[in-house]
Amino acid sequence: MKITFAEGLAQAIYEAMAADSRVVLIGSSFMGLNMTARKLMEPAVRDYSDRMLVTPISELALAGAGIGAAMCGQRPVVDLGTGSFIFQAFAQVVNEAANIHYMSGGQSKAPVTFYCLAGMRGMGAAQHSHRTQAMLGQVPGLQILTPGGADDAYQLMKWSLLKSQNPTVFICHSLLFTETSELDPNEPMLPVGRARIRRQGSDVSIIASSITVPRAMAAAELLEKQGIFAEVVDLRTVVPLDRETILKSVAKTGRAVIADECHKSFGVAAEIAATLAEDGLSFLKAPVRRVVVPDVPIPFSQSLEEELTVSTEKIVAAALQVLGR
Amino acid sequence: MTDLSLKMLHRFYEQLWQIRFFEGHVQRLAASGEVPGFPHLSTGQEAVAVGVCANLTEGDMLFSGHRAHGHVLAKGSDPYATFCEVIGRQDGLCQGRGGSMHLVDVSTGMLGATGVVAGNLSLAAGAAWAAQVANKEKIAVVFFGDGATGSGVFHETLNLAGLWQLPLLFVCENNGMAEFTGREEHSDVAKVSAFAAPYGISAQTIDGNDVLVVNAAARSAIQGIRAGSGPYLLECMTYRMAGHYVGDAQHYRSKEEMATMKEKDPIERLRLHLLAKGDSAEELEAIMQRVKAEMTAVVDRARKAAHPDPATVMDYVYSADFPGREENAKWN
Amino acid sequence: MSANVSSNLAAMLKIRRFEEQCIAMARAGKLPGHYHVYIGQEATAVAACAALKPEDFLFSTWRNHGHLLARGASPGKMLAEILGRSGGYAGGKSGTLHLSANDLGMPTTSALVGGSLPLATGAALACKRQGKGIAVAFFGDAGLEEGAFYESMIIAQVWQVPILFVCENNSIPPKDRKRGQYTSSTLPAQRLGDVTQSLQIPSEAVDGTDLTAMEECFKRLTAEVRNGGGPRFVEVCCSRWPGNIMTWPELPGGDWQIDWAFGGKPDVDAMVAWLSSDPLSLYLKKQLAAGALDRTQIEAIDAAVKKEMTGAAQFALDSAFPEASEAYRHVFAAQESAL
Amino acid sequence: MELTFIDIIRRALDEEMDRDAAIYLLGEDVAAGGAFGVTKGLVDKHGTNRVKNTPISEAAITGMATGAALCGLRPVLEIMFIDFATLAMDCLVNQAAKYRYMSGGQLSVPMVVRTQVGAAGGAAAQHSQSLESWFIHVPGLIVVAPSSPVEAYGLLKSAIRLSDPVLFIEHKRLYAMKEDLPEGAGPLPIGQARVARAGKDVTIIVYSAMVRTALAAADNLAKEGISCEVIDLRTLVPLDIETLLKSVTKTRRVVIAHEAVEVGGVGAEIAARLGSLAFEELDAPIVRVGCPFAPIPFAPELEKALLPGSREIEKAVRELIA
Repeated sequence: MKITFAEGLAQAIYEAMAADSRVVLIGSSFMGLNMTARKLMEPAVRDYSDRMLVTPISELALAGAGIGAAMCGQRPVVDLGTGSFIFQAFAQVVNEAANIHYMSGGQSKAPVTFYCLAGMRGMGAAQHSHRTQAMLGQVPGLQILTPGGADDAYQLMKWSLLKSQNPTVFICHSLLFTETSELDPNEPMLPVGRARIRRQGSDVSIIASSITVPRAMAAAELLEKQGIFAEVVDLRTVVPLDRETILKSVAKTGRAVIADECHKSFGVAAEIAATLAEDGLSFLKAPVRRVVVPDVPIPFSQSLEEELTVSTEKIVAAALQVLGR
Repeated sequence: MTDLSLKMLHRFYEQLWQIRFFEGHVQRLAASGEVPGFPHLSTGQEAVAVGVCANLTEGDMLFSGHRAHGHVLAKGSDPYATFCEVIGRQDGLCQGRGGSMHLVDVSTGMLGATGVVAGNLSLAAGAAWAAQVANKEKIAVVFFGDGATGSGVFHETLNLAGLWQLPLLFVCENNGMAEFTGREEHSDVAKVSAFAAPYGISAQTIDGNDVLVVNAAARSAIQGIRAGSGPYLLECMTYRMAGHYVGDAQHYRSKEEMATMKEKDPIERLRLHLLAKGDSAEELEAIMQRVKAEMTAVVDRARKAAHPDPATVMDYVYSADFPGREENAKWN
Repeated sequence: MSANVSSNLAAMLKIRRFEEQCIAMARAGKLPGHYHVYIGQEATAVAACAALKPEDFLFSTWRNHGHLLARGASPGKMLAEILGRSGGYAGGKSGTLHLSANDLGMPTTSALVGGSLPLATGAALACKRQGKGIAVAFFGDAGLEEGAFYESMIIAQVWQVPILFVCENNSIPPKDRKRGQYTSSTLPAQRLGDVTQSLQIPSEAVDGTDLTAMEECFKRLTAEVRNGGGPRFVEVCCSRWPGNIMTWPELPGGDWQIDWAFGGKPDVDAMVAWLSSDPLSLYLKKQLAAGALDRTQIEAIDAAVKKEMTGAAQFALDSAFPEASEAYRHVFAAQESAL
Repeated sequence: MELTFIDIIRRALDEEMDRDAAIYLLGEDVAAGGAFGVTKGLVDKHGTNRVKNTPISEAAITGMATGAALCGLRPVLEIMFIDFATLAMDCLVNQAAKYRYMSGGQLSVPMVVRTQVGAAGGAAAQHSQSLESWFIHVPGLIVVAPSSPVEAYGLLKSAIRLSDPVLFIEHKRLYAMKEDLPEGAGPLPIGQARVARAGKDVTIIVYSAMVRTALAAADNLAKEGISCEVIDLRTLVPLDIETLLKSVTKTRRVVIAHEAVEVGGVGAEIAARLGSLAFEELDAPIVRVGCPFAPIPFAPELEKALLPGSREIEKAVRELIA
C-alpha cells in the first residue's frame, strides 16, 4: 500500500485514538497551514472531537498540562504548532518532562508526545524555521523521533501514542507531507532506536534524517548514474541514536557524508561525526563531510534561504568530495 | 473628536486606503505565488494603526507582531521599502532578511515586529524602561492581538509595567480571533482591558473600527503616559476582514458574518463622516484613486527590484566588532 | 478530646518536629544541599489534605515536606531521600527539592517557580477524563510572577477541569500589606485573588493561621471543584516564620516548646512576636481555652510524634548510600520498542 | 590581594559601571546581591535605578533587557541558574539572537546574560545543569565560559563591551576560588583560547571549571611521564579553532572534556571539526569525556558517580597513549 507522509500521520492518529481512549489531542493543527493535508484529519475530528481540546496560545502551560495528564493516566499529544514555538515551552519539556522518571527514582513516568511541525519550510524566516532536534537531543530523558519517510511517520507516531512510556518529541518536517512510501501492514515495525537502510551501497554512506532522507535518496540516484553506489542510512530517531548501524555502514563503505538540517556547529551531524572520529577512525578512508545549514539564522528571502538549504546537489557534491572526485 | 482639522481627517483617509491597497497587492501577489511565506493581513483593522500612530513622534518606539503592515506604514515607513521587504528584495527595510513577519525600520522608531505571539510585549517594556531611565518624554507602544493574552509573558509584562510604572502603551487589537478559533473558545474573559486593573494599570475598551474614536482615546492615554502616570492598556474592538493569513479559506466563518463586514469597515465609516462634514463624494473618490495609483506604482517598482545576493547570506549574524565574524563565515 | 482535635494536633506536630529534625541534621552536616522547611504553615497542609480523597493528585514546590507528611507519606522514607540515601522515595535521586510519592498521588515535584502549575492542570484534565479525583496545586506567592501561573489558570478555566489552586502567601503578615510591598515577591496587586478573579476564576482568601477556618474553606472548595464547578483559587495568608532566612533555615529560640502555649516565652523577640501568628500555638491555645484538651494529653501526643521522628531519623541514617550504578538508572522508562 | 571569583566579578561590574553610564544590572534579587552575593553592595554605590530587582519572571525580564538593549542601554541580566533559562528560551533564541539579522543590520542587542552552571552537591536535576551547548547552536549569540577569577575579570569586561548578546557562564564550583588580580589587568580578547599548560603528548581541550580538573589530571600524568597540553577555550562562540589545530599538530592526540552531557556537546563539535580539519594529523581517535546521558541526581554519592573528573580524564589520556 502506497501512502503519503501526511496520510501516514493522520491514519496513525486516527487509529491510535480508536485503539485507546486515553489518547487525547491538546491542540490539533498537525498539518499546519497545508489545507489538503488538514482535510486528512477530518475523520478524527468527526469521531473523536471530544478528545481534541481547544487551546489558548499558552505553549508553556499546554506542554505542562500534557505532562501532568500523562503522569496521571492519559496518553496526550501536545501540538506545539510551528516547531519554533517549543522555545516557549522549554521549561516544561526540558526541565519537567525529561526529569520526572529519573527524579522520582522510577516512581512516575510521563508518556506524552510533543508534536512539532518544524524545519526550513520556505520563507518561514528566522522565527519559524527552527530544527530543534540537536538542542533537544542533549536532554537526557527525551526521545526524539525524526521520521523521513511516510512509513515511519505512520509507525513512529502510532508507536509514540500507544506504546511509548517516555516523553517524546515528534519532529515533523512540513515539506515531507507529500513524500510517499510503501507500507505493508503485515510487516512488523522496525524497532525504535534502529536506523533504516533506505538504500544499500558500497562506496559512501549518506547518513540522513527527516527532510534530508528524500534528498539523500535523490542524491544516491544521481550518484548511481556516475557509477557511485551510496548507502542511505535513515536515522528515524535522533534519540535513541543507532550508532551501531552508522558504524557498520561506514565500516563497509569507508566514507561518510552526514546530511542534516540543523546548524553546522554543535548539531546532530557533529555528534555523528564525533562518534565516527572516536570509534570509526580506523576504517575511515577520508574525512567525514557534514552537509548542514551554516551558522546563520534563516533569512526570509527565497534566494537567501536557498543558499542555506541542504539540497540534493550539495549532498552529491560532498559525496564526490569524500570520494576524491 | 471634532477638533481635528479637515486636513488631518483627509490624511487619515489617505492612510487607511494606503494600508488597504498595500495589503490588497500583498493578497493578490500571494495568491499568484509571488509573495513568499505566509503574510498576515490587517484588512479591516487599519483604523487602530492610523488612529494610534497619529499621536506618536519619531522618537517614540513601536513594537508589533506578525500582522504589522499597517503599523509600519502608519508610523511613516516608505511603502516601497516595506513592500520590497514583504517580497524579500534587497531594497527591503531589512534587505530581505525579515519579511512580512519581522518588519523593522529604525529610522521611524519601528523597532521590531516578531513572528512569535506575545514575543514583543516584554521587549516593549524594556524599551519603555530605557526611555524612563533616560528621563526622556519618549514612550513605547506595543500592538498585540487578543490571542497574545493567553501567553504568560503578557501577564509577566503587565506586572512589571505596573510595578515599575513604565511609559508604555499596550494596544490590544481585539479582533475576536486567535489564529483560527474564536475568542469565546479561548477564554471566559470577554474584555482584555479587565486584565489591567489588578496591576494598577488604567485601561479602556473602545470601538477600534472608528479611527476618530481610536485617535482621541490614544491621544488622552499617551498624554497621560508622557505626563508620568504610568502604563495604559487600550483595547480596540475590531474585526479581521481577512483570514489569519493569506490563503486561509475562513471556513470557520458564516455567510451572514461575512455579509455584515462592510458595515464595520473603518474606511466606509470615515467616508460617511466626511460626507456628513461636507466633503463631496467626488473629492473622496479622487483621494482614493490617487492613493491607489501611487500604490500600484510602488508595487510595480518593487516587483522589479533585485533579489538579495546569496553571497551576502552570512552578513549581520554578528556585529562588525565580533571577533569570530570572519571565522564564522569562513568555516561555514 | 475529640478524635479530630487529637489528629489535627498530631498532624501539625508531626510536620513541626520533622522540620526541626531536618534542621538538626543539616547542622550536623548530614543533610546535603539547600532545603526549605514548612514551619508556620502546617495548618494549611493539614486542613487541605483532610479534605482530599485517595484518588486525588497533589502538586507542591521546593517547600513540600508538610504536604507529603499531611498526605500520609512515611517520615523515614522522606528523610532518607532528603539525606540522599537508597531507602528514600526516589532512591536518592530527588532529594528535598523534588520529593515525591507517586503511590500517594504526588507524582512529581518541580523546584522551578510556578513549574508544577501546568502539571497540576494536566492532572486535573486526567481526572476529568477518568471521571474521578481532583488536582490540588500548592505554591507560593512568587508563583504569580511567572507566566506559567497565568497560562495554567486560563487553560484550567477554558477546559473547566477540577483543580484547586492554593497559594500559600508567606511574605508579609496580611494586616501589614500594601500594594507593591511584598518582601519575597514583587507584585503590584494588593490582593492576589484580584488577578485570578480577572480571569473569571472564583477566588477567595483565608486566614492561614486558623486551622478551623481553613478546614471549612477547603471542605467547601474541594466539594465545589469535585462537583464540576471548575477551578478555584484560594490565597492562604500565612506569616513568614523568622527562621526562614535568605540562605539556610535556622531555629531561633530552639525547638518549639509546648510550654510556649502555657505562657512560656522563647528568648528571641522575633519568635515571641511570631507566636501570635503560629497556627500550631494558636490552635493549641484555642483548644485549651475551650477545654478540649489538657497539657498531659498534648505531651503524650508530642512524645509519640517525637518517638516516630527518632525512628525515622534512625531509618534514614541506617539506610545505605546508593550504588554508583544507580546514577544511570531511570533515565528512560522501560517500554516495548515496536508496535 | 587575593579575591574570590565572586569578588572579582563584582569588581569588574563595578568598574564597568563607572566607565559606562549605559550599563544597568537587573535580575531577581540583584540589589540584595543575587542568590550568590555577586552583586552585593553595588546598589549602595550605583543606586536602585541602575541595580534593579525584578520579579521572578524570567521570560519577561529577559525580554525587557533585550528591549532596553535595542534602545541604547547595556543591560547585564542575571539569570539565577542556567536551568531557569529554559523559561527565557523564546526571548534568547527567537528574539535577542535574531534581531540584528532579521533587521538587516539595523538593530543591535548589546546585552550580557550572566548565569551559572554546574553541579556542586545536592542541588539535583533542576539546579545543576550545564546547558551551554544549546546556546552555542544558536547563531547570533556569543558564549563565554571563564575558568578562573582572573580570567572572568578580563572576559566579563570584554563581554560587556561587545555589541551582540553574550551568555556569560559562571561555574558554581569556581565561586570560592581565589586569585590575585594582577596590577593593570584589563579586558581579555574574546575568541582566543589559552594554553593553560604546555605539553607534547596529548592535548586536553577544556573550559570553565573543567580547566582546573584537567590541570590536576595533567599533574598526575606528568608523574607517569606523560606530558599534556591543556587548552582553555575561554569562549565557546567564537571558537578558536586555530589554537586547537596548532596544538593537535604537535601532540597528535586529543581529549575533550566537559561537565555537560557528552551527547551533542561542545566536544562533539570540536571532535567533528578536528576529525575533518586535522584528519591527517591525528595518530589516534579523538576521545570525549563528558557527563553520561542522565540528569544530575540529588544524592552526592550519585552525583559524584556521574560527573566526569580528573580520574576520567587521566583514564582517557592513558588509553590514548597505550
